[in-house]
Amino acid sequence: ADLTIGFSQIGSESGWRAAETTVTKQEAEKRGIDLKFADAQQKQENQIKALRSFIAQGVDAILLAPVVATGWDEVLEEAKDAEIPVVLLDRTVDAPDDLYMTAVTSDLVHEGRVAGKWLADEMAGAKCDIVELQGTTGSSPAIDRKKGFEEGIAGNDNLNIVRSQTGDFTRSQGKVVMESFLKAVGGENICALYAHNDDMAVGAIQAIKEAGLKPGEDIKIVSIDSVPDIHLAMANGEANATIELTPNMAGPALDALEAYLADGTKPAKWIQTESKLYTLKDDNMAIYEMKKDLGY
Amino acid sequence: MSAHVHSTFRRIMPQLIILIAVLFLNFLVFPDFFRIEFQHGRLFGNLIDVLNRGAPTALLCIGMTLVIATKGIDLSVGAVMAIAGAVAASLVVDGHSWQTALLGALAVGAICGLWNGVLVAVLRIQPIVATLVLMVAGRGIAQLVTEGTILTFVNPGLIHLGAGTVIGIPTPILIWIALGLLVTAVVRKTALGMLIEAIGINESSSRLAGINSRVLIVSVYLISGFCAALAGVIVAADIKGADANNAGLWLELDAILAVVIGGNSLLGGRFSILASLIGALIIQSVNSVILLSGMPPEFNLVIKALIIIAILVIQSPTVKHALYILRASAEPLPSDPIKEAKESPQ
Amino acid sequence: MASATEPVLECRGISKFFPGAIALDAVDLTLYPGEVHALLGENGAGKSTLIKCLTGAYRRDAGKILLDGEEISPGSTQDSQKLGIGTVYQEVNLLPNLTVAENLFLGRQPTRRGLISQRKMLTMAGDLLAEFGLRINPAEPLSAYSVAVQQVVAIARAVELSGKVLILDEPTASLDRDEVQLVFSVVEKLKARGLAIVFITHFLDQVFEISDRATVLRNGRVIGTRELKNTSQTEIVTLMLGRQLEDRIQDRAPARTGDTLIELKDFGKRGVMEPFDLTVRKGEVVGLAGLLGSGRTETAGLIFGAIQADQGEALLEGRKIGLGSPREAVAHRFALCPEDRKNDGIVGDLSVRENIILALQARQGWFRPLPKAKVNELAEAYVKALDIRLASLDMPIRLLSGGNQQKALLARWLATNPVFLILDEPTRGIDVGAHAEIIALIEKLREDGMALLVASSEMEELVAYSTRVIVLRDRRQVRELKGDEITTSNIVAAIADDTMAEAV
Amino acid sequence: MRSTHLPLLITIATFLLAYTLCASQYPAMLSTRVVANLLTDNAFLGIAAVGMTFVILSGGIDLSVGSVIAFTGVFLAVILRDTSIHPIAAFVLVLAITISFGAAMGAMIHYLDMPPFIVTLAGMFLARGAAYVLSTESVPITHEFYDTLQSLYWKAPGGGRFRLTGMIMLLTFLTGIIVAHRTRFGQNVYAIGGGLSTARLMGVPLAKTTIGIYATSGGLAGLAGIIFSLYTSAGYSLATVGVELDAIAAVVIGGTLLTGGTGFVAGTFFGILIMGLIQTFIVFDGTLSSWWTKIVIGGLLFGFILLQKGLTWATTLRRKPATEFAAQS
Ligand SMILES: Nc1ncnc2c1ncn2[C@@H]1O[C@H](COP(=O)(O)OP(=O)(O)OP(=O)(O)O)[C@@H](O)[C@H]1O
Ligand SMILES: Nc1ncnc2c1ncn2[C@@H]1O[C@H](COP(=O)(O)OP(=O)(O)OP(=O)(O)O)[C@@H](O)[C@H]1O
Ligand SMILES: [Mg+2]
Ligand SMILES: [Mg+2]
Repeated sequence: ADLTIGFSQIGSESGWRAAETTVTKQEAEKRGIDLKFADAQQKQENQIKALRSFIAQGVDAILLAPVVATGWDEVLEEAKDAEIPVVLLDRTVDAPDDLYMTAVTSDLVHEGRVAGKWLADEMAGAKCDIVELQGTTGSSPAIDRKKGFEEGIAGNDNLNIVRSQTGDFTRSQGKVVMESFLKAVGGENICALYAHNDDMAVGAIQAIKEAGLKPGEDIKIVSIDSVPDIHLAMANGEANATIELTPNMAGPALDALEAYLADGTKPAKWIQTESKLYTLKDDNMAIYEMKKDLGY
Repeated sequence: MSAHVHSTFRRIMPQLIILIAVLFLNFLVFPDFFRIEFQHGRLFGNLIDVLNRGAPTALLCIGMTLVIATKGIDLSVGAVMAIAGAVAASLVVDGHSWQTALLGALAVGAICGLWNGVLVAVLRIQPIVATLVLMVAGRGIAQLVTEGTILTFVNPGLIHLGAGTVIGIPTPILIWIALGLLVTAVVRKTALGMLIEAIGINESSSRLAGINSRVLIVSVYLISGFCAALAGVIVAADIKGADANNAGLWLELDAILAVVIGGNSLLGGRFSILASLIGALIIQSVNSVILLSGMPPEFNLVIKALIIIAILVIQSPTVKHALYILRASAEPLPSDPIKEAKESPQ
Repeated sequence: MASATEPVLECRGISKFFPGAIALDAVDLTLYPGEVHALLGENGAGKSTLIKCLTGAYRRDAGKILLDGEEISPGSTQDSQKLGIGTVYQEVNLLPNLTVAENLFLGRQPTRRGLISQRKMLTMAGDLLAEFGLRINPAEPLSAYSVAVQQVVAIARAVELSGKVLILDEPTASLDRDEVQLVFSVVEKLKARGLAIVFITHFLDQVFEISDRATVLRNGRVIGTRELKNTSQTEIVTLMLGRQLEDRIQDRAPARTGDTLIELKDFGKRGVMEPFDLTVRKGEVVGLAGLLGSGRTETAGLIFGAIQADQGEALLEGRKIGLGSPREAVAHRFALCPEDRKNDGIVGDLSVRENIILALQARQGWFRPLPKAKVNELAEAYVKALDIRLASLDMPIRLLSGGNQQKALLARWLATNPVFLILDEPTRGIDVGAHAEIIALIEKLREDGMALLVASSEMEELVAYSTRVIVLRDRRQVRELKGDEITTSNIVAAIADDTMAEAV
Repeated sequence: MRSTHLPLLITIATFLLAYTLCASQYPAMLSTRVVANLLTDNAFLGIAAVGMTFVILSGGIDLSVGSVIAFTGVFLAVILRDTSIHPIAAFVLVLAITISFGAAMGAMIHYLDMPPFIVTLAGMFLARGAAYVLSTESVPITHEFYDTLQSLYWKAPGGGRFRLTGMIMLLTFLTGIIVAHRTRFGQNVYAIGGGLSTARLMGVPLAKTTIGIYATSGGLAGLAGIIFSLYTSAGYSLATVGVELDAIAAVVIGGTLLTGGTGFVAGTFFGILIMGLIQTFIVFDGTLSSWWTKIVIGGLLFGFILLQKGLTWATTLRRKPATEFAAQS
């Protein structure tokens, strides 16, 4: 029989998320699944409403990309009562784990740690003052990626975060905040930039160039997501490293769901996606070409 | 003429004083604040950043001042920025010249303004709701154009509008100053300014005096859409990409705030574009204080809110009146016409 | 009569300053219970300001107010209401969005177990209004009724509020004779009950009809208080103006009417005004007479395009023209001085200067600003010609007194040098002196060859300047009076005749 | 019935019509689940919208509600995490804070003569900023009292759960209706909305009423915040961004004029239901992309405004000659 699956997406606030939506739709189509898509415009209440509507509609399963970790117990319980399996995408929730079937996510803290480790290795003990572009204040990627990075560089006294300010995950704020860093700290005193996502890094690269410095050389740049534009920058030597957050969370999620619905196999509670590190050693131009049509 | 300069100066005096105070605050948190250097072919310094980063708000508040003068409000400017940026980007990505892209974006902005204007002036829908429609839907339209992605482009002509310089001065600065001067000149050297004020104060009377209020109201929304489009192009050009979701997000609130800090009444009537522009610079200077202070970002909003409340309280009619009394206690005029008139219903 | 008793209300040395103007200068006013006290004076003399200082709407700058011998200092109108001072302010100040009953009882609604009892309120409202001869549905929003009805409601509300003092600031300006009589009968009743009543008006006949004493203000000072029994109208006028009002020579230069200027055929709008024909010649003043709601204002609005006609055609000097909007009318050099000056006339926050040139500028177009010198010259000339009292041309027009606003509006339209001038209640709220001047002005404009259409509720006035009078009733033209036929009694008869005809 | 009740009837009719249309396309929309969801999911919005109705009736606007809701949630979560006070005490405390916050804004509006738009805009920044300062992370609430409250629901046949929060919203609306129409405070709100200077001359206590209005709105936003924290068992400083615009839209769709003076609290209730219905319909449809969702919401908003406009127009046209002259500033 045809499967109907509801997908509650946070919104389309970044290129990465748009890509995730595209990929999810593609995956569903590939498998002949009827995907009900609900965009929550970045609001949790809309996601809860969407979930409840899915339940009322009697879908076979629900994919949920939760905007925030807390606050899902009640509605997940309702889904459980209605015997609708829920799979979490790209972020997990703070609810008892019997309320959802599985979570397909990367480990946000791990991503930050990879970035920190990479920088620590790259500097190899040389003194380095780091500036940090945080994500939207209060969002879980911003909190976890900050935490992971700090863990990653812990124990290296040569590495210091000298400034940290939010760039709201956007290119333009990334650029604006980087401009002020360059003035407040002095471009020559900044050795590396860590950005919580690639978009902010792309904006910051422009600010660095406009200040007459060479991004990637004068200031090392490491960021997270692996969106096409950062690979382009890396191909030009203007950025140094990115950690991939795959937009294909739906693939493994739907695999697990299909298996469960077919014969009741329960998947593991956490399907972790790879947080792959890309550096200048990779063929960034090829990656760019491959990714650029994914809807980023 | 000199009387005219004098009265303009008196009008913008409070805003100037506040601007200087906030700039001084910047100086306190960052002593190099006023240093400007010439580096790599461009002026480089925090003061330049304030002028440059203030460009989108400044452009928005030119149109917004006129809209507010007619007793209206335009909540859609942020969304229109996103649409215009998306249109410009998609045009150059499709291989058109930057001139075509700019014109296309401005035309789309003007159309958005026209839509708002018709809703307000012809269908008589209250401005807040009328423009709320485009505020909600506009970002969707922009994403429709970019298909949800950040549409990046490499066209140097277009990029120059946002990130380039002319004789060392960042282009956005020149654009907003030029447009500000142009619009001010147009409304003040012609009768437009007075007629717009008349509509804002009493539309019924103005119409009976033979003023074509509908066309004028549509025009101010059109200008607002145009300004928003220009701001949208600059913002997109600045980051070499159209970010439909985030471009101009909540910037309408900054623009309205700038107009109010500029001492213009939200109830319409008398307006000063110059004062609004200074208002925009004040807001940008406040942002600058936050960035330069190095405080953790969770304090950003509280700091901004407190500074703004302080500014607004100082500017409120009641406090102004009290100051006026203080200042005038030596002079024979015992009360302020503005305050007294507020008490009078007639 | 009342001199033996103690005064209810006493004002001593009240002063109020406005920038550039001393509105009140040590004003004394004494009110005795059971008297109607008229407060008289030219436009801008300070009458309304005195009232507002009394009721706490304005903060006074000096002086004392004694109520029953005790000093009071109302800080807001709420305070004065609590003290038993009920007031009708100069413009109707009621809330159009509330029902009539809610307006009447705002702040004093009858409650039952803490909640407002609508039913009780409606009954009470019905009873109260019946006393004033109004039989309207008090559950309807106030905006459903005409200005006149609203005025009566405002009076009723103030009467209810006035335990001791009732203040009426030009309450009769938009009422016709019957309604005025009703108001007066209520005033008589209250007077018998021992209330003190302050009555402001520019109609001297009404003053003498109802008042016991009168205090005259000029330029913010008390000129004198008189027992009206022993005083003549001339004396009062002389006190007010500081000079004698010359008797106007009644026999006018015979109407030397010129060519037909404007011709309306079958002009009208469904539901607003029945189609009518109207011809106005150059050098002619056509008067519009009728009762309240007879359609005078609508006629004026239709001709000026303020209300869009849905049938008929208009010819200007034989050529067909469109009158779709005021803008078109202004382009054809029409002018309309509207009845509701607060809402349709002044642009409050603009300066007097800008208000005067507004229509001229609108006609010139957006991109041809009038040169500064010309603007000043025009404004100054009209301020002088119409004797507009102001502190400065730069002051916002809303700060002028009511009558002076009216004159400034007249100036606005004269500045456009119109060929056809429509005046709707041109003398409403205008003092006796200015009244005479405006009538003279109308005469002069006519002699200069302008065509005028004047709607007015004052029949004497119509008789004074009209060369032709059209009588309206129920939004229809019913009679036309020419030459010697134009007398007050004929106009009244025309209205009454028709009533009779209808009744048959 | 007053002719002014017409917009209210029209809103109700629109809702019923729209619901019928939706149900004819997706019969599952008739299930008790959908009905219960409409109440539960919109409970916090509805409560905030009651406050917003009073503000808008008085001719003002309150942009701070979304931030106040978020602040309330964070405050509760933090205080329940860090101290051992009982949630009820915490509720009282937070309501006291939000009421004073609203009252302070009202006082600024009245005494400093500042436009509500700007005062509440600053309030919006301040409340959200305060939430950030308390905690940027989302803080879960684990107190068992919350579990007790959440377990209070009536499960209707068909699976719909009618929860306590939905009932609180209904109760708030009822109280709101009574306060608006049957108390002096309510009448004074309408009076201020009808014309500030006129209301002043008629002796309406402006200071008391204005402060009361914004305190009400602040308090109801606080209550909405409590409901929201029950709804999500957490406090999150980024929650409910832009809810003020949803509330304003609901009030407007409910037939209240933004210029103040005319409208009904009951209308807002149906405004909320209509907005909820739109969202439910979009989810049931499930084919709209992110951007079409926005465009459709905007379009429907426009449709409702136009409908309302058309109806008002049709009704005023009937009595135009009467209203034209009485129009007051
Ligand atoms: N708020 C104000 N600011 C400055 N001047 C004012 C203000 N209010 C009134 N005035 C001036 O005070 C004077 C007295 O005005 P007021 O309204 O009391 O006159 P009035 O006697 O009621 O005249 P009218 O018969 O025309 O109504 C006028 O010269 C007017 O211009
Ligand atoms: N039958 C009616 N019921 C209620 N209001 C009416 C009625 N007829 C007329 N009115 C109102 O009376 C007011 C005056 O009407 P209109 O302007 O046509 O008369 P007018 O002769 O110009 O009177 P005015 O002396 O007030 O200028 C208007 O507000 C009109 O709507
Ligand atoms: Mg007066
Ligand atoms: Mg009339």
